[in-house]
Amino acid sequence: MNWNWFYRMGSPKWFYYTTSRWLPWLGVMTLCLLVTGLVWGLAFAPEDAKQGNSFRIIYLHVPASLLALAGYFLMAAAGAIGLIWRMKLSFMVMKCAAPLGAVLTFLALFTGAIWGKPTWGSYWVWDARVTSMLILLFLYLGVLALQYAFQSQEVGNKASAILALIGTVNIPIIYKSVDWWFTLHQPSTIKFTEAPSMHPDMFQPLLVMILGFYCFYALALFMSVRVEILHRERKTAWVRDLVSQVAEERVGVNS
Amino acid sequence: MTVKKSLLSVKNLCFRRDDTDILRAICLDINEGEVLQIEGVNGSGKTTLLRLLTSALSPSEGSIHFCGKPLTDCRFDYLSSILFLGHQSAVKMGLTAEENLAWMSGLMEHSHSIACALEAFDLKGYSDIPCHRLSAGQQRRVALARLMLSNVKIWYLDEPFAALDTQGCTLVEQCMQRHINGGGAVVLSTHQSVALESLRRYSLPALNQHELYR
Amino acid sequence: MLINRRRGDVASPLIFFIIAATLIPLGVSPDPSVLSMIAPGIIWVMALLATLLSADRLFDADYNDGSLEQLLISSQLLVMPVLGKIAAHWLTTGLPLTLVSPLLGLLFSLPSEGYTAMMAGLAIGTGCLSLLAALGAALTVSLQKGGLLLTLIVMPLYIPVIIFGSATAQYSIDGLAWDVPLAILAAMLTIAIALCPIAIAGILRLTTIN
Amino acid sequence: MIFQFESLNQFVTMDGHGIYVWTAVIVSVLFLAVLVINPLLRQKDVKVEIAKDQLREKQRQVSNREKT
Repeated sequence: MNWNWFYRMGSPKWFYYTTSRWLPWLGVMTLCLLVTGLVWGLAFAPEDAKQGNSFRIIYLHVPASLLALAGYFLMAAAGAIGLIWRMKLSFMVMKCAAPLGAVLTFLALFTGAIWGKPTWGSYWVWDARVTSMLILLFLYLGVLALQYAFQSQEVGNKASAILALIGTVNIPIIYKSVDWWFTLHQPSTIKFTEAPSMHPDMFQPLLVMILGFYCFYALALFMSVRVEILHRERKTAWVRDLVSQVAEERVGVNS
Repeated sequence: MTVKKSLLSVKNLCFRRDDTDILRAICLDINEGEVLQIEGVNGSGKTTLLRLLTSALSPSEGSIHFCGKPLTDCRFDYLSSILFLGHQSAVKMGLTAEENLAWMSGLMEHSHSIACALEAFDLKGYSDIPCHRLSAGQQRRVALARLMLSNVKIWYLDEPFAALDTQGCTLVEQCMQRHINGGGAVVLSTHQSVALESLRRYSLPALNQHELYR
Repeated sequence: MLINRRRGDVASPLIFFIIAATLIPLGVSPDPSVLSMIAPGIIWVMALLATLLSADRLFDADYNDGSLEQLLISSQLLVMPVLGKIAAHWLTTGLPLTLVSPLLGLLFSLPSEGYTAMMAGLAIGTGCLSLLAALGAALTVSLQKGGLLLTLIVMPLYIPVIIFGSATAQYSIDGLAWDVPLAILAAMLTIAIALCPIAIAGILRLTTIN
Repeated sequence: MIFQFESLNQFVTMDGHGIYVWTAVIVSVLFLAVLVINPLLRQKDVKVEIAKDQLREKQRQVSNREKT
């Protein structure tokens, strides 16, 4: 089997130049999807029978939580690849995915809390899902803090990659135990499980929003990885050339 | 003079940390019955080199062969035939000198008795005192008394003369002499000049000075 | 082989455990009915904090005097001394906590059905806590201010243990089958014993030197 | 597909749920925007920094040459 593509993918230079071609498209796509989904969801999707208009927060809450979780697995996978194949790029991806995921997790919690007020009557409910999300935030913060605690970039990368992997092993356990804990403490008077089937008119904009969030995630991740690449590869020839080109262009414009 | 048997051969060893070269293209041989002194200014990577040689760190490039075999294939054999003494002497403050030696040589096989070793290093009366009550030099002596107890092939000593008086230094030199006479090898990093026969020197170049200061 | 003499260290988590638990009635309410309701949870949270408090010293002394470095290059597997260290940690924190817990149960007017289950749960659960704490301690060993970071890292991993641990006691008080959560705790301990030392050995190789 | 509200005013208030929905929307959009704008700004900073480094190096080379 030909593994060339795999190693080429690990080259920061290749990544930088390829993504610079993709970025504009990705940006436009993200913007279109998010605007469409948001307008559709906020204005055109039918009102929920029970929850009224407050259910419209779902169009932000669900994609954010989905990506927060997916982002953690991506981060852990990138860390594992970095540890196994010693690929510098995947460590950079991991490093950039951590704050991104943490912000998304926070957003999911925040929108969830706001949604909870009109629906459940309080901003915070110790619901299994909410609690798991909070723990996910802690896991993200742990990885982030460990990353920056070491003086050596390399050690920080590897240590936080290991932590991310340990977290991945633990996520299902944590989720299951929290779920179990919740059923223990809440005799099933209220059920927070979502309606089994959503009306297609409601679901379609949600799908658009989820797609939009995925694109957004890719966009934001690529952008911060590119910065990281420039920063870490500053001594290589291609970055020097790139920067001096930019500098010359600017001088040319000024004169 | 007979040809000395090579114990360890190092080829083109490089070590990088965060894309900065710490060590570049190190080639050296360690032979039986020989003392290799590693020299270099502060920050030239002496300790790092010793850590690479003791396989505590893995090199970014290059290879280390022990008795002709690559280190990765004979890690266990190699590790059981070396001794490393670092800046920190690994002396447990809560334990007495005697207990410390027993613990440390428990990692290896016995040759002399512990009392003998302590006597040789002038620590006879202190053997049952917790080490935190000993002076820095005495603690160092406890660590070095390990040398008397070991019968491994290669010694790696990182700044063995630090905190020792002249008498202590002579003792260590005697130890080393006995060791190489018995067919062992010593690798040490120090700034002091060592009066030993069959001493070779290896100087580490100072790398990236301007980068360090930037 | 590797258990050190640190006499003072045994006492301090224990004293912390008791004192901190004493603060709860002062802060919440001295009402026995309230206290007995929250007793299992409080005792477990205190046990967790006590293990965490002592955890950052787990590899610290060895790191500072260089013996960790010696262990790295010894011909033995690193896993064994690591396991020994963790066992020592459990013997000096988990076990005393378990033994003292009935006293706290008394203070919190824990219903009498709960004692056996609570002690069994604590004995097994603190083992898990020690293993996980060692994981965090290994990651933060070379950092000066590792203590706080250690808490942040280890806390989320503790959650399943604390849930099932306090559930064990709660179940027995409620007259339910408390062997179920206890079995889950034991399962977690088995998995942790199998995996954690290997992971810790790997982490120590990375963090000790570099 | 029809617009669900009778007037723009109603769209804003959303039967009393407006405040929740709109804070959620605004905060989310704000955060997402920050996530995109932050790397853009940093990219510029990093490039300027690297350019400065290069300039410094050039100057040092020049001064070294003058010395010799």
